[in-house]
Amino acid sequence: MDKHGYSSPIAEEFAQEMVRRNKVDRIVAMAPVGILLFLVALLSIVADGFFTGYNIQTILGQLSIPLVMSMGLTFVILLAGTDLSGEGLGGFVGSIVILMVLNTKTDLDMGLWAILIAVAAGLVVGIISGVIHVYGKMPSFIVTYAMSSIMAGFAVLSYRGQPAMSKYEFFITLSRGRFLGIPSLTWIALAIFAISYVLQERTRFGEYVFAIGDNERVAKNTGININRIKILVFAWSGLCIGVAGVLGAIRIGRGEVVIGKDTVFPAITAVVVGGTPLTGGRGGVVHSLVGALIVTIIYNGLILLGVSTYIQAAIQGVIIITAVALSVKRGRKVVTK
Amino acid sequence: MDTHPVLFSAKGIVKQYPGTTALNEVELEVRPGEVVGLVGENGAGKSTLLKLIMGIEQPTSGAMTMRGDPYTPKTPIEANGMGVGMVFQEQSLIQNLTVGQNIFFGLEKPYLKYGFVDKRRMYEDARRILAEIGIKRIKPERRIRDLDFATRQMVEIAKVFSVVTRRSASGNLILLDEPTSVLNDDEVKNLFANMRRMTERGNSVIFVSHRLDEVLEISNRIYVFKDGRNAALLDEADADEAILYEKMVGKTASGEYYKVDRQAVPGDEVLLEATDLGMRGFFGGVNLKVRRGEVVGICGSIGSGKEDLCAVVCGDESYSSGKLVVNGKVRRFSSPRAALKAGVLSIPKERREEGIIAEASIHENIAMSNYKAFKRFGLVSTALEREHAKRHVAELSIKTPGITQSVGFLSGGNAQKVVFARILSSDADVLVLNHPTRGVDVGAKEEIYSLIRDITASGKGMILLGDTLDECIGLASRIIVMKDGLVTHELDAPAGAKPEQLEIVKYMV
Amino acid sequence: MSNSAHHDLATSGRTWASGRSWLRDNMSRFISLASIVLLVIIFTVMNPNFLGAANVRNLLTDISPLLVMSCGVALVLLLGSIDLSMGSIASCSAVMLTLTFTCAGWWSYALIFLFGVFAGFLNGILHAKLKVPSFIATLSTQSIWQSAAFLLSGGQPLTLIPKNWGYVNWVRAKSIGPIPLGPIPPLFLIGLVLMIVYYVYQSRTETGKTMMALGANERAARLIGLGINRAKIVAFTFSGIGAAVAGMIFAVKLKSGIPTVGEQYNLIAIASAALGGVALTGGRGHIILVILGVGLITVIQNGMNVIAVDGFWQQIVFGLLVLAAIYMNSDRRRRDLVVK
Amino acid sequence: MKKLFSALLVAAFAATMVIAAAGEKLTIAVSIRSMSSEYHMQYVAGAEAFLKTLPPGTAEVQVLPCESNDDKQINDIKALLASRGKNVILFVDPNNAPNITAIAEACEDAGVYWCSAWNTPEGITPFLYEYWVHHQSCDGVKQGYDIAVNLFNSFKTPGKGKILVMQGMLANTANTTRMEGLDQALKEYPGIEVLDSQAGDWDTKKALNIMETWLARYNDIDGVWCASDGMALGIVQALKAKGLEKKVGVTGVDGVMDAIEAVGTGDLVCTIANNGWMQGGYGVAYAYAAYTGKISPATMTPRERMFYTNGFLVNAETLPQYRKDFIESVPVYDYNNLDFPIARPMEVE
Repeated sequence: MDKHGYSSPIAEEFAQEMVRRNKVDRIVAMAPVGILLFLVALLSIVADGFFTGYNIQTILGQLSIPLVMSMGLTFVILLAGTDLSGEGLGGFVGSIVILMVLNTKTDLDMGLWAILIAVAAGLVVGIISGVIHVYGKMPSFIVTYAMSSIMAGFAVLSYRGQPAMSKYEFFITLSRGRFLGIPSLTWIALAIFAISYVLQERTRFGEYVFAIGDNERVAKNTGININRIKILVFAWSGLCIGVAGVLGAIRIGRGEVVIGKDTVFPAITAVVVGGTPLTGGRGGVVHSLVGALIVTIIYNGLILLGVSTYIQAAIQGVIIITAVALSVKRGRKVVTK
Repeated sequence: MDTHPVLFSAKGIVKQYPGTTALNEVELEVRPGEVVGLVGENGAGKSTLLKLIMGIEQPTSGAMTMRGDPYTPKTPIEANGMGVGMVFQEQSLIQNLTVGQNIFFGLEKPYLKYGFVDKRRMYEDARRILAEIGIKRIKPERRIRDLDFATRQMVEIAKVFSVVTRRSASGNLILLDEPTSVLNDDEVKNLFANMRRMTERGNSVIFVSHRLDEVLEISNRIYVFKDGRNAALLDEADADEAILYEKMVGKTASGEYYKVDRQAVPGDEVLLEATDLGMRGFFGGVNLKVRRGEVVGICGSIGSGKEDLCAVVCGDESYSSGKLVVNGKVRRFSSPRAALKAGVLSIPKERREEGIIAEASIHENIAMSNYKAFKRFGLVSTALEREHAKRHVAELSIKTPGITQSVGFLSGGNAQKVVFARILSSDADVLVLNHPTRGVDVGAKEEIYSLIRDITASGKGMILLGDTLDECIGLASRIIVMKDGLVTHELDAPAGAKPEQLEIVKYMV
Repeated sequence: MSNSAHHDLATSGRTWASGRSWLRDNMSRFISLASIVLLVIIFTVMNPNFLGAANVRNLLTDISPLLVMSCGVALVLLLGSIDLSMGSIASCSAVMLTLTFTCAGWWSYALIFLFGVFAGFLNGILHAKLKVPSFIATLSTQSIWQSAAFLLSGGQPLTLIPKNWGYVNWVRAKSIGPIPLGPIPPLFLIGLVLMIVYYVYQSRTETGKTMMALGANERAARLIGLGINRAKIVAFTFSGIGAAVAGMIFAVKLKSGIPTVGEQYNLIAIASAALGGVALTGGRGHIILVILGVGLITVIQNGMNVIAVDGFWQQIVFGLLVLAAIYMNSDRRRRDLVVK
Repeated sequence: MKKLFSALLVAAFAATMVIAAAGEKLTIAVSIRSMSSEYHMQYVAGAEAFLKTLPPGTAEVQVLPCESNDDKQINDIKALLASRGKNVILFVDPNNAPNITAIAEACEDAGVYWCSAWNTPEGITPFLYEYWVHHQSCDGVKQGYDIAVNLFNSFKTPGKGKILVMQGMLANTANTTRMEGLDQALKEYPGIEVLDSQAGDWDTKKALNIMETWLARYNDIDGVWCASDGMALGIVQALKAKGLEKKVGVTGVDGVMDAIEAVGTGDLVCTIANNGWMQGGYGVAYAYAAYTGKISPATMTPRERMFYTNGFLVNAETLPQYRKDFIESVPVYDYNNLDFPIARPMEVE
């Protein structure tokens, strides 16, 4: 036995190796925050108008929809699943919420009830997707892809090609309101973030999501009802999409299917760039907040720099692949799909 | 205090897997407040018995009783409910959750208020449980992935102690399967102190370990298993390492079983040579030569570094020090494929995860290591594959409805034969066999031994990690003994003068 | 995105239900064939012209771009990975083909083919060598090639100028030299040839078989000594080629070089491959059956116009039929197969 | 056989969604980008208005939405032609101009009369084809020019100021033609400075995000040249959030209901009502006339086969007139007078 009480020098080397590997993992886990700070610093110098009070408010405002979407998606990706239903479902919820409040088309005026019903619709569709995925044993990729197409169809059907304009005072104040300098819609998004954080850290549901994502065998042995958890995860994702749809409708004051367009892939990118791998088990909602900030700031920064429209997409692609490449494990035996 | 004379008993326990009998009429008894040691070689059935007690699997026949009444657990949760808990060999903790969350994983009900977990109370109880077994320095808020291996093991043990004593503070049974392999000296002392604290309160422990000195130090009574049968039951007073070795190994299997007569005399051409080979944190200073027709047996217990040595030789890992020379050239393999090109190929230990592609058919699996041999005009011809596979299925008498059968369908023994057929079809001349007969029925074992003899007779060299010490000695012409990453002994094992197991065991353990 | 190859089967130690497994194993294959036949019958009952020579020619023409893309992405799906850059590679190819005709004439087809090889190879290197998850790698190269398409086209939708029509009129040929083609359009032959080449490559060559093996169990494939990185890079290269050929088909068929022509095709191609029985978690599926998935999607989209499904309901019906088809194709016999 | 039964069920469900199956009844097909585009839905309304003028039961309107997918548009059209034989006429707004050749060839093979709207690539005209009845368009370039000039003159010092440019979808025909008009106007108004140009992909949400970001960078903006009503409404929302509405002029194109209201309230400087109802109605009327033999493409004058239709520039002054003509009283078109929609012929070299 050597002085540390290890059975041989080899065992001590092993212990040191473990400590080193832990340190590396911790640095890699912090990479997204580093990238975020780097982007903010770089853009503050290079892009004039970036670090102004108004632009920060703009960024926070534009953050609301990708952040809410990424909250639901984080839990889905933690289970190594996917939810593509956002495009159609977000459009559907956005369309019907405007039709139900005071608007230019229908004579309904259900006020706050409209928001509840619309978000509940998102929740229900999420549950349906979860049930089909779990009991139909069908890949979540295809189920949610088909669900998106179905809900997009119902969205356009709801206003039959003539979108309604909102005349609901509360929505107008919400879309322009500020509280402590932060736009009200962003407060709603932060509320969803807070709920997601509590769900992840404080509830048994959150624990079981990590357990299933990390090691489904142990979760099964401990007698957890895996199917129920999976359906709840898709339900929560549906609810988040519902909220995002309502926020989208409030922001543009109109109810049309375009509210959901191009919202899913930026949200998935935010979750992955934030540090939740697509194979699940690691990461969480805090990581996704950082990811959502990165994605929003890249988009905002490129416009402030007046970058030519043609190459904006390319620059976004390069930044995202660099961010992920920095925080990826490269051991020989590491399997990346 | 449950004062039933026998806490736990198992009688006439038989456990059969397709083609192999892991346990054969085994019986074991545990009295309240006692530590029962359980020793035996790899594959003697120790872990299988623990799985039956934990309800992970059900015995084929035989009966178990707990505190006098019949005990037939179907799931680990049922076993926990009856006061039986087990620390698994491979980690069963959730990396991303905290220590507190892991200890109470699946048992959050008392801390739940409308689905919300009262973390403060949970962490307080966790801190109490950890303190109870003498662990002060682990904070329940820390995530498992931030802890080192030894601490994780301590958390596992704390978790089992807490799960087991939920029913009542005494009359429980705790199963420990090789808990000390990652612990250092004072961590082992701490574990023993906790075991004694548990037994003083009327609970019992079954302690499985390959470190005989530890077993002797802590156990009241020691069962010795051999080949799935009771070999001996010794009281702590009249047991010592020598007797245990002797009971563990029993009589060396007959030379005929290992086809010793057909053991080839090694040629002098050196196929593979390692000088001062080392891999930081796993093993170091290994020197070995593999000549044509030679079988180099490597013996050592779990964590001795023998498996990591195999991984380096077959290109699955890279080495950090020393030199590896294959067919005269210094090599540093970037992948198993590079090793195969240089003529080195391995039979992995975990057959299902590492040796076969379960969905692929038999003939596809066999051809996978040497597609060149089955190509016609650049395309792999299925006809050639099938014809070659038919020959191997006949030669190795693989029991299968047809060669297009997915290998996932076959029994352990037959799947292993398919792996051997793949090795034979490849033109590798240095083979690394990692526990080739693990989980294979006795009949198939003998066929594999004669197969090994044929292979060496055809001039190939071999590094063998024997499933049992007996097998190592029987097959190998040269033996290297490793312990905790270092080579502790080296000796020849010619056909005529096979060394005694006792001679080797003392360097292993 | 959804594809860690998590085969409980391999670790659970239990073998499949034995017995007449071959029939049950291939049952799902016949189901997707049956569902096509069923839909065709229903559409023909409602409008006999559905199976008229003209519409069969339409169906086969519509199948070809989707078929070459789906076969390409099927190889990537076999690995357990995903390719989201096909749409942009196709758009870029369409733009480049329209431009290069003026200077390179018939050689343009070869040049764009090489572009497909390069674009796919780049995806393979980023994923296999840099170990970036394929979802992110291909999502990033998608935006890179989309920008390239805008830059090359100068932000204009390009027209194939009549002077170059000579290079594309073969599309409307009714025969190849002496051999009459009947209802079979030349584009479909291209799709068929590519599918057969991909099928033979995947099932008959070492690298092709490695794709399937590593999709089923990458750890074992590596220890068996198969070329893992090579198989991944080749799979992505073939997917790039498929996307480029699809882009060329769009350009030739529409006589235009639209920089956003391929945008919608990423998810449809993956859905078609999945409907053709290719598992999204890798290791299971046959390239030759991808045509069933593509055929099903094309029949649905074509049929909805033939039987005049109301414009508002087309997206809803499309989603429902995809769900029904996937439900029938899913493997519910093996309880232990984990579906992500 | 449970599985086959479920497939049957779903397919039957799809079948019930269907209006009457094919028969001798004439199908009036309208191929548009998407049902979610208000302006394209005006075409459909126009076609349905024309349908009412026909004896009941002679025809039905079928909409072919291609969801901005060029290949799907041609596939949908060819599927329709193959399934309807001769009993179909077609009105198409091509997703992108260059695709028109393929559409022309398909209709030529099927012997189906059809009309097109908006843009054709140069060198491709109805005269080359027997069944291509006419090509009509509002003058995209002129519209881009008109709204630009209107915007410039609405500034405090007319003809001088700083503007931002909100394009539609990059490399999309409708966008490139309107941008050409803007460039012409900018040449004539040197006093106008373009601060930046971005693409909003015809998406209200994206336009709003871009405008918000612009407002962070530029604070002395006089106007925003915006290529569509949908995006313009998004820009107005961003301006309202910063209390700048009405202070910054915004233009739009399409004449969507809410945009017309916005011109009324002063949020928008102007928009152009392309009068999709008239375009759709007369597009179908011409095709129907050719189908019934009333007119024959071969004998039609160049003026009838390629002409511009008038868009209606709606700004503060012309709004009352527009309201009276188009909103209070929905215009009733006499589809027999085929000359009505022709503003002026297109110059063809």
